Amino acid sequence: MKLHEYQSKRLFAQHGIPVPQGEVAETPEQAREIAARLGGPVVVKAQVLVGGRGKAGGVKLARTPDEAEARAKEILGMTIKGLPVKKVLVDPAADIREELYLGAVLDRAARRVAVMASAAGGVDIEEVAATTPEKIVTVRVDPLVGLADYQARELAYGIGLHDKGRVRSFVHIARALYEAFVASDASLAEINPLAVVGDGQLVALDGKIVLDDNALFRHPELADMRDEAEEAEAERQARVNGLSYVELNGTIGCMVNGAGLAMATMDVIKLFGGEPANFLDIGGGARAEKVAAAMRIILSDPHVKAVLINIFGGITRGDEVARGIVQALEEVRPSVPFVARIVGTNAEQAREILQAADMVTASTLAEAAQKAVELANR
Amino acid sequence: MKLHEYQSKRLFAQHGIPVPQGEVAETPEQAREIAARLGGPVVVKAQVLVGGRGKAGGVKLARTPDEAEARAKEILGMTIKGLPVKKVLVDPAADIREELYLGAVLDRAARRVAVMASAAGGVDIEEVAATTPEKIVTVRVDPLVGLADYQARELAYGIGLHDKGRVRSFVHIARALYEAFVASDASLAEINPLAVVGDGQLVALDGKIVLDDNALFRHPELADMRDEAEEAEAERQARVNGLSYVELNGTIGCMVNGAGLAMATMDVIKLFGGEPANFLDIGGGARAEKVAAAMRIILSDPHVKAVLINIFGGITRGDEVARGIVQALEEVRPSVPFVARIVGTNAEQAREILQAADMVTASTLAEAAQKAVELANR
Amino acid sequence: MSILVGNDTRLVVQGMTGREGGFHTQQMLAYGTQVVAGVTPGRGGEVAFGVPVFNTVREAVRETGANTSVIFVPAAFAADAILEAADAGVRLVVAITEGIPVLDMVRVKKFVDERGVLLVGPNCPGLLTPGEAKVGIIPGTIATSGPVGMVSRSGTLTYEVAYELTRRGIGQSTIVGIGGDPIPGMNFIDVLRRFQEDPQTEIIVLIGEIGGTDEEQAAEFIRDHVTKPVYAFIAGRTAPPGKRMGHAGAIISGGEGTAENKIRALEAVGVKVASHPAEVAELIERDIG
Amino acid sequence: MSILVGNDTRLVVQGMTGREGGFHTQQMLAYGTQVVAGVTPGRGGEVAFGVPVFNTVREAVRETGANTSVIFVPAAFAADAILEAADAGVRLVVAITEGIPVLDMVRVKKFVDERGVLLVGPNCPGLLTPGEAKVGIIPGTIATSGPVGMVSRSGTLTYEVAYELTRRGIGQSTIVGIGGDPIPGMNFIDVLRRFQEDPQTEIIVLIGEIGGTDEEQAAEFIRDHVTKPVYAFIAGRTAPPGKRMGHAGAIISGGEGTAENKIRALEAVGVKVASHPAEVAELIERDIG
Repeated sequence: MKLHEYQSKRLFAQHGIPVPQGEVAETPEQAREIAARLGGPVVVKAQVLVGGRGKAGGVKLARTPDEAEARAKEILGMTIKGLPVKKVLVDPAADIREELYLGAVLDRAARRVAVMASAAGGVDIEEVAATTPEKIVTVRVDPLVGLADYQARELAYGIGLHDKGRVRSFVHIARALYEAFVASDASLAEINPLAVVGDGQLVALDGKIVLDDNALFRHPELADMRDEAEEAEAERQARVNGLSYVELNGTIGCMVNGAGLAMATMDVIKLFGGEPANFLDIGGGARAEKVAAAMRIILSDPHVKAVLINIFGGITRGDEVARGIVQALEEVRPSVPFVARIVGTNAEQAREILQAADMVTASTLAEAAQKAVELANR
Repeated sequence: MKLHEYQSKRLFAQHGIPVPQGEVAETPEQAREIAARLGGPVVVKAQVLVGGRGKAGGVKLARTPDEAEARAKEILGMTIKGLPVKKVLVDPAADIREELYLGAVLDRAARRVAVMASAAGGVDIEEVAATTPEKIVTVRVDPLVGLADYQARELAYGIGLHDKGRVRSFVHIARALYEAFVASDASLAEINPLAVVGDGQLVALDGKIVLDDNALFRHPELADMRDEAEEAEAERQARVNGLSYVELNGTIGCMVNGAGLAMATMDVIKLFGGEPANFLDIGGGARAEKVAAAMRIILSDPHVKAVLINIFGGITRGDEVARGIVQALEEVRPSVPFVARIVGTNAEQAREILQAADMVTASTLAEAAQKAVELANR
Repeated sequence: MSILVGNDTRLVVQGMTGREGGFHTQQMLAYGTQVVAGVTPGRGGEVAFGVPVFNTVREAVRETGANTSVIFVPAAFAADAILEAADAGVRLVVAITEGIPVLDMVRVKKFVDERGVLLVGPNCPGLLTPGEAKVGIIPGTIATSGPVGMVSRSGTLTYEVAYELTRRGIGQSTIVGIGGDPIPGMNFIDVLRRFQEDPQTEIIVLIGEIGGTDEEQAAEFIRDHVTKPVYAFIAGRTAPPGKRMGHAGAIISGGEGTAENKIRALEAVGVKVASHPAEVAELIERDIG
Repeated sequence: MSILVGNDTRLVVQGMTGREGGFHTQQMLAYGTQVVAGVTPGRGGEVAFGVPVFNTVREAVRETGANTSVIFVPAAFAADAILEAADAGVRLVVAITEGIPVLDMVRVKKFVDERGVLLVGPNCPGLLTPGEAKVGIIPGTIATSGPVGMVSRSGTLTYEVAYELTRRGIGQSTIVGIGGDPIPGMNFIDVLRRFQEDPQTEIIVLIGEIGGTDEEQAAEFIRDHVTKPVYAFIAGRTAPPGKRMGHAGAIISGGEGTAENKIRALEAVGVKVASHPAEVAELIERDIG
């Protein structure tokens, strides 16, 4: 789960990281009031959960409250990468002298949290990593001791800081960032830029936190930060129904049990010239109501021209799954064609049940995919 | 540094351990008020930093506020093992059904924190450990993960708990105790008894915490809990002057540089028939003011009949140390005889300086001890 | 022969009296696995499915000589359950549970490694040595004993490939589901090493997916240490970057973890990578036929 | 020959520009120790006592090939300094600093052990290999090269014993002060093993004190693994229970850690225990005379 910039910065502030004293506005009038209260020039920043909002015109400077209102009006009317802007953050404009990068991320290969810093902040850090990796300094955190001061100093000196006070601030911020990361069960927490401003202080001008969905159960206050307005309706439905769903751009809806098999199903559709409309894992078992919810979610995508059901009957017997599907079909009554392929335990009976319900069936995934592609292209 | 029972229990309560809702009184009137406020019978408990106060009559039951006042008056007039009772804790009397023991302690051999539990609580746990060690269950905590729930359960089932709710409470309390231990940098934290009371709940009826003196610098709020009234004046002086001092029962004061050498000096005094009056390590170097402070502390003990100074001149040259001693002697002007033995670098010059100041000198520790014993026995 | 689980496996089931744990305990018993103990705190002294239940794993190990544990407890308590098993003296812990927070796994992984305990999973289907032992939830019906060692990050996708092999009469030595989490216990390399050393295993099948770099590291290991023929399938060629594909570990991020990279790395060291799941069995049948 | 430090020691001094660090750096240089680097955060690039100063130990190791570190930084920062040294690739860390919180040492000890780095101290005088290298604060004047390996929990008491040996013409191979804290890095056993293996060392002197059970464990080790003659002195026969005798580790508690226990354990395995410090040298002189 991603947090908004303003949410991330609040969380950073709770752990003692200096952030600008801005506030969030949902209307241009509120933006004006905040700008008036702050005094001086401000930055109006779209709060959307996608990257590249700067290039899209979602971040603008305003010299006066009037200007802040005007800029907020423009930005609140925008749609960035398909997401309408519902909130803006109004921050005091900073006198930026240098832009650093500081981030904590799970390093899967090292099985550790990695903390990274760079003097080349303010830009996309993945680009820095790809083009000039030597500009990024990384330390890996031993969970026994957490991020140690010496590691934070290695980062500070490694990116060329030398002023004693600045090194001390940086060490403090790096430790606070790691603490925020651990305390919130994040998988990513970054400050970009960590700016050196006019008076020489370090300030987190922008922040990004991605939380580990699996750990939300122990952070109800963070789970409450979820911005449902930013979530596509289908994704919300999937989440509520305990389904894994990712919308894609194709025309063939997929319903599969198991994440690996669901990806493989998408791949095979593509292999036979089709385009999958989604990833959807219904998980173990296949009770009718779950199948029905999955069907509704798939069919809510208007681009879907055909649906492929691919089920491996393992512990759950294939015939039971088939009956669940038939029951769900009766409930949902879809208008696009379905192709079903059930393999494994009692697959033959399953096939008979599905055929009796006038469903197109297939015995191999390849055959099923070919049939679905054919039906979708009609 | 030891904490009082009431301080320990407050600290436990901060970490979520159930404790009785008592309060501290410094006068019998306050004890009456507290008893009246609590309602029902109370226990009046002497707050002194020594063990065995129960046997000494420092813990008494009172049925009414009047009785509480009377009992408090008795106890506040007592001296337990040389320490006057300045405070009493007035706790509601508990309906005790069972008494358990739960403690966390540094296990030096394992280089871990050990958490121990026993169903034989309420008595001296060292006695239980000595006579029926099988009644104590111990787990050792891996600092990587802290006290894990499974370990707390092993303790609970290990001491024979089986009621589900009670096991859950015990696990909660054990974890809280470990957290309190770590958060306060304790070297010992124990609940004895952890009582099962009338309604089946677990309550920490008595508590004891010993803090790591070396960690007090990062816990100013705990350092402030030091009860200077409970500290002998000589110990307070030593602490303030950065000296290690322990009062003993003999007649020969000792001033030594280095803890091991100071103990050895005591041992050699004993070997030659004397009794050391104290342990005192003046640490590295030997500046005159530190030596003077040490002299004053030693001489504040009226039993001291002679003083033995034993200094190994290493990095600090012996002649410099001797000059520091002579300067301190001029300041303090002691009335008891001093024997000085300085060995190591420039020991010869040191001896000449001390002899010129009319001090008895010796070249070996054995000789010095013999002379001191002789002088003390005059 | 087999790896990790077999006739000598003496299994303790953590969470045996729960719904999932109970169901799969019966399945494992039916398969012939020696399930010697169950653990559910507070249920010690009971007997379920003919198996004694204990309050702690330590007690279960002491009383029954269990050497392997399988974990069905809910995600919130699963990390603690793994620690408990690792500290109680079993040699292998198989964690079926999905949804354990990843920072818990950072500590858990270090903890088990320090004690030399093997961990498979979490978020995995477990292991199956056909005809000997089933530890986890892999359906016994899909497999038969034979020369193919299988290791996979996925569940049903693995069943599919195994089933196709079995249908063609090609059996398996051991099927190991290492799970779909970002920080798994044993990884591909840990399992490949054991298949390379296992005399029964003649052919190895590796089933990977997007996310992380484990397949790339496996390719290096295969180049340097594996002499047996390796076949692979990698799921997720069509997965978009930045989206989690069901498994917590199946995500392409920062340009890392694409199926293309993994396929390229494997093919470069001589692994035959199938373009669809059923093709794995087809390729093997053709080569050994 | 010698153990732990010698002619091949390349030393980095952490906290070199502080008062204590500076003074003892000069002493170590004067003794002939190869001090190759100093570390003080924020002073990187400077030169002190002719030695280059770096901001981090990693940089110091990379630039100078330092293989040993000695730590003079204040207690509040010393645990971090040990971690830094252990992580930077030196093989031996000697922590002179007194007053490190003991719970910090629980983690630090595990951290260094995991990396196979040796730690001597904290709260110790360091090591001296007469004529070769001095790492710490042991005065060079008290020692001369010879056959006696010394290991001790104390500072000046050790100097006293070494001085007495030297005065009688009996030299030392290496003097190791393991320090007076409850959780030391290397313990008696770690050092005894090295003395037993060291060809120069013919006689071993162990100087213990009250607190803990390290001397008792050392006695067991001596019984099983040490063939060279061992002499000992144990300080604190007259120390009362429950009182900390200066050193954080010198405390009798719970009936554990008495001098009597330790002396009994050592004598039982053939160690000659002196009744006062000077007697150690007397006993040795008599035996080798």
